Amino acid sequence: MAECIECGADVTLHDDIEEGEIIDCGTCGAELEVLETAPVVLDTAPELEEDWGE
Amino acid sequence: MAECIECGADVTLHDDIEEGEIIDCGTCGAELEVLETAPVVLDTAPELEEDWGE
Amino acid sequence: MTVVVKVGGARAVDPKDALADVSALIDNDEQVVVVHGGSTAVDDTLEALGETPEYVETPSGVVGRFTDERTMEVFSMVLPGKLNTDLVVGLQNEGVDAIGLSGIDGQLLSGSRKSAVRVVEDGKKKIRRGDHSGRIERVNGDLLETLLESGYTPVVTVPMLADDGVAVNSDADRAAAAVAGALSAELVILTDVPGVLADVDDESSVIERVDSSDAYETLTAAAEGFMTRKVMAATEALEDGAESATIASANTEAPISGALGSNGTTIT
Amino acid sequence: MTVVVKVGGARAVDPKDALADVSALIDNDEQVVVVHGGSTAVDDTLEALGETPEYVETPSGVVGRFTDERTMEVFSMVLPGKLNTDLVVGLQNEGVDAIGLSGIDGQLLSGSRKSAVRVVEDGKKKIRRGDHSGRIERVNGDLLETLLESGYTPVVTVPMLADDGVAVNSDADRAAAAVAGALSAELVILTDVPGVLADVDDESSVIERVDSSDAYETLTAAAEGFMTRKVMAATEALEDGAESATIASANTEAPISGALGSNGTTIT
Ligand SMILES: [Zn+2]
Ligand SMILES: [Zn+2]
Repeated sequence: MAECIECGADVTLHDDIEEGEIIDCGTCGAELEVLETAPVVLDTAPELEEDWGE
Repeated sequence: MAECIECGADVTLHDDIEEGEIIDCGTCGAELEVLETAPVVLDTAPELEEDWGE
Repeated sequence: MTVVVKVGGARAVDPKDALADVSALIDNDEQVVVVHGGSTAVDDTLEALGETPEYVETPSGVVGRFTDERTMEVFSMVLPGKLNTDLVVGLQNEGVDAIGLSGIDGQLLSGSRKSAVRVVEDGKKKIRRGDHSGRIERVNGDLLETLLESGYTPVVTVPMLADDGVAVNSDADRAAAAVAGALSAELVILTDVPGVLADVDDESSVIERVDSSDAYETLTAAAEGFMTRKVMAATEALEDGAESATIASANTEAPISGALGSNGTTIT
Repeated sequence: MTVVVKVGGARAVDPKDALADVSALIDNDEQVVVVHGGSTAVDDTLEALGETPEYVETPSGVVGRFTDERTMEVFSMVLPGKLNTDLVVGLQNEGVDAIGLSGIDGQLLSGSRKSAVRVVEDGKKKIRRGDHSGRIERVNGDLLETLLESGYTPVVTVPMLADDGVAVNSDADRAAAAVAGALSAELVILTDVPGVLADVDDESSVIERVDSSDAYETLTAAAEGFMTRKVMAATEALEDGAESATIASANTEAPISGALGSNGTTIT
């Protein structure tokens, strides 16, 4: 369990959560990036433009 | 056995002669390079300046 | 007129005819800038060093290279190192006074860093950080013009210099497009097919001229796979100020002259 | 005045202070050309690729590298590739608009090929062919002057272009000497000792000024080991037209300014 930093709701985490993974908040729909796993630290996932030629 | 290409004398070769090896002619003193080993082909060994900074 | 020619990259493309053609163009008083990539050569060297090239998939399904610090180092070894040296020696032997440059040199190619990328791994969305990748936003055209006016032929490759002061990877077709735009040049992108094909199974179905918005729509509809990227690079070149952009085969006798003539797909 | 500074090579030498000092000199309206080697970095990469660097002994007992085609390829990867990129990025981050060049680019460093070398192996005299080595006989000073006048700082390394049109290895100290001669510059060779020592065990015994033939004899008698080569490179620079040649430590705060001041061994 962790707290959504956007709306404060509890966010359910699966067991094998990984650094860098993006979790959707079930309450407000925000995309949250897992910055650390032990303990879990979440931050709003950055919007990253997808470019065609990299 | 091979023939000195400088003076025509016979040159004695040891058994494990190698390509690139330099043989001195016992008769005229010429330096002979072994170009091939089977059969042996000799040529005058090039003078090569030795440089300090290579 | 200045010609910017993008060579190489794919294993199927031999630059020898292109280099002789650069020499012929220069004898004809054209100014030429050569741009090259070499992603497969980077992978070969990574493997020779016992490392595995890493490719990631983006949320929209595009597969691209993830360039960590070590991969970036190998990029520098292979592109400004081995391939620039090979191409410059090849051109010197054709009588062309070539000079190899990367995007770092004189800040030739610079722009924003993209260090984080969204990927999909095992069905999970993730953020991967530490990518050495960037978007070319500025070209030092003065440097290229100084060299061209002094009689030199620049041979340009990535990396580019990112705004955070780090050498990063960028697409070589787009680098060629940015250079062609900055020099208001004619861009020729050489590849291993004769142009953009109306029917991908018929090599004689090359779309020759694209000079209207209708023709451009036909073109983008026909381009598939890697050709989509070449068409997008050509489009960027024109948007940036290039005179024309041609996608043509490297595997003909005078591939650049041919592309400036009637060969390949020319967009204006 | 133009300053040609030879950096790096040895693992004990960190170029960071030298790069900051290049920036300070340029702010002070000096023109600077950086020349670098990197033989140990080449050996590291050869080993990472699973290959063994080859050294041969000449009849007079000098040990030198034998540079076969593959080793030459690794030279290009490491020197114009990795090390030029690292140094140019480092200088760009110090505010210096650097451009990396090898001796191939614009035929910057050219001269005769030496493909055959006499060696001694297991007591046998042999001729080894296929060495990729050469002697710098010409420097394209116009190219360096064009870049310097346009505000760029050239970063130069080997290979050189041999007269048979092949990229070959050459000693980096001598490359720096040839460049300094061509530009009538002040040459600074940075190394990991404070200069030529009168007593090799006493770091305070630096021979400071060499401006007479007597002093030069004292100098050559005192120089031992790798320092002999540095003194010979310095001598070549002066014979080729350099204003002065200084051998000094890289491991001080402003190593180039210090060498142009009173640090190190200065030969005129
Ligand atoms: Zn929420
Ligand atoms: Zn004889």
